Amino acid sequence: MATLHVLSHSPFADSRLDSCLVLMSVRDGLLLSGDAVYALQPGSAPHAALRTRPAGARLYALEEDVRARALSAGDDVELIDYPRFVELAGEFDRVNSWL
Amino acid sequence: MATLHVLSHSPFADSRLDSCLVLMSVRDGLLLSGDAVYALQPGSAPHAALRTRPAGARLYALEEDVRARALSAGDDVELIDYPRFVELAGEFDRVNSWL
Amino acid sequence: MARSLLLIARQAPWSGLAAREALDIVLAGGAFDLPMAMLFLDDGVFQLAAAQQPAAVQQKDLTANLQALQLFGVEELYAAGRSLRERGLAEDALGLPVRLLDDAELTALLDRFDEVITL
Amino acid sequence: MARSLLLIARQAPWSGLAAREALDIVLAGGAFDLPMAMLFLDDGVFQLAAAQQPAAVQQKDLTANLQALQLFGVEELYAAGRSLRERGLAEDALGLPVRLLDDAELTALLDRFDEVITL
Amino acid sequence: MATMKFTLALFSAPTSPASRRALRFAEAALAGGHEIVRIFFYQEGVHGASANLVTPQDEPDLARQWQDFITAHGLDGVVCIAAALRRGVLDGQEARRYARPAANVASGWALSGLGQLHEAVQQSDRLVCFGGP
Amino acid sequence: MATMKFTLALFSAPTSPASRRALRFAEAALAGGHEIVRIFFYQEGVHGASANLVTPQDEPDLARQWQDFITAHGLDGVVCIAAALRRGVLDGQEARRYARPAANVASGWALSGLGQLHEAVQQSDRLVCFGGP
Repeated sequence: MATLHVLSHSPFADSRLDSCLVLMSVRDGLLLSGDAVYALQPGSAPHAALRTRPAGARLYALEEDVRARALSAGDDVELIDYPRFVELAGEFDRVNSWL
Repeated sequence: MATLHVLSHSPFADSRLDSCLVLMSVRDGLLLSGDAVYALQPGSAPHAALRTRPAGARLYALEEDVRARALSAGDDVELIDYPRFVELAGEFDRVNSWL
Repeated sequence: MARSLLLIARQAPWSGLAAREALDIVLAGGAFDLPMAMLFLDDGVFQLAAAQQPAAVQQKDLTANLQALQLFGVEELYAAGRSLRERGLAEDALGLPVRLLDDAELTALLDRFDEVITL
Repeated sequence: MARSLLLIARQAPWSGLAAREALDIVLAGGAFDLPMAMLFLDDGVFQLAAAQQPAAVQQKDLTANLQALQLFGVEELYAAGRSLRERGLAEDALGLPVRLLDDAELTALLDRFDEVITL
Repeated sequence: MATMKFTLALFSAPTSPASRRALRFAEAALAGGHEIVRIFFYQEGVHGASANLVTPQDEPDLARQWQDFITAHGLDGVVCIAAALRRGVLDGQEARRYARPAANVASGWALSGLGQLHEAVQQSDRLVCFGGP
Repeated sequence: MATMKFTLALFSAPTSPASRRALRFAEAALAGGHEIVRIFFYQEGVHGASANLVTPQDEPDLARQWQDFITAHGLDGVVCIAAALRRGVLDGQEARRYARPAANVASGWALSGLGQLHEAVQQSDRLVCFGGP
């Protein structure tokens, strides 16, 4: 596995998700946290954009942020807690937070 | 005249310009300041978006911000200084800064 | 006659103090019986979603403050239909009664107020 | 062997401290002879434009610090071709020599570094 | 243009170009013969009232410029107290009330509530807000 | 997973959810038996070292939680001195040096340079940055 990309900005207000998708490789992962979980909103442009990520690239979302916003995640999203976040930070070669 | 809209965020990183153009009326004005002056960059999507503003709506840009960024403005843009900014704030009925 | 103020709330609810502090402006104006209204635009419409659980991220529920608006005499609450549609939010998924406006109505709304603050 | 760091600069140059403070990370690493590189992405490419006059807004010229990178041993400077094109910036309008990368090269670049900071 | 009464509101920290634009606007307004009813500092703008900011000598010190400007013209500079407390900007009274070691508000500023913004707007012809980058 | 050495860097103020996420990550890292080489506070993150932040009683006090966490685990909490000065976060030494009335850095924190970030990264397996909203 290569890079775990971490987003926290709303994909509706901000261009980070688009740029992240350009940089991602098939071995990368994408973790949605904070307002970035709004990308899970069905029927929206960011939700469609998420599906353009390289085949094989995994998708994670911080469970507490999804719950806080009354969203739900599809089968292709692994909902994680902080212990799992720590684990992923070790499993991937590097963590790239889009600050 | 109605509302003077003031933008200062980069239109490449941010959705404020798009939303502002939706809200603008023919009697409104749009003042680009700070990074919002990057919308004057020819050949870019924000530059094309500026031209979709309602016919009659005036376009202003803070001259110092244009100069700092080595940009140039077309004939349809009035470059202004702070005294003129103050004057416009009085000429329009209200000032709507997109904070 | 008192000068009227429209607050345009563009911020998602749980990303820091922005949404709360915007709302506080309106609540403070309501306490003075000033003519105030709120328009939820862009990510601001996420403030209206039902069944949110901010306790999951240790935040206080903004919804209680939003519902207090009417008690403070702030009865004009609007949302941009365009912003809801872009975000896949249905009108019946909202937890607060607001009037949806189309683009032309948004433009007209601004013209009715003496001042606007967009946050 | 020293761990290498790629700094991805996404911020326009004159909108506060962000661009300067990102660059300071690289300059500090260069001072320790650490393997460092910079990628200018999104609005970060505006940092590279020639003939800027930040004195017009009373800011110090970042360009001098950018040009100091090579003195500090930071010789790998890249920019995303996509970001330049989106912003209507031509390669010959740049004031600093950088290597332009296409999308596939961007992905490959990240994989070469131990750590990444994107600001 | 007839003489106008302005209320200014600043939402960004003094490290932001928005703070400088607000100050230049305020200077131009007074120079043009207009009146500034009040300048209200909210959100990150409250950092402008801190006496602790240390700006490198070759850069404009916006916090100091704001203080000098407000003092020189006897203006009403009000900092939102709720926003200031959350961000660690305290005057002597608040520092004592909350048992904090350090009052860091510069002289010339008053901490008060959001009502001061509304009151000023009611006495003004225009509210002009500055914020963002 | 093998035991990892983490360097954490925080770029947002304690009023931002990013600050809370960084703290929860740090807690989970220690609970998982990993090591935290250093926590580096940069940009708006420097406000986390201020002893002056006053958070309403019914909300989590992140600045206090950070201080308690760092003290309880004997961690190395470093605040970038250049970023702190510009934002008005001063310890006793800097307050004296620049003749400011108030030192507002809480105990447990060290003001130092960006070299401390690089040094920590060199001793770690992973750098994890937290920032934004």
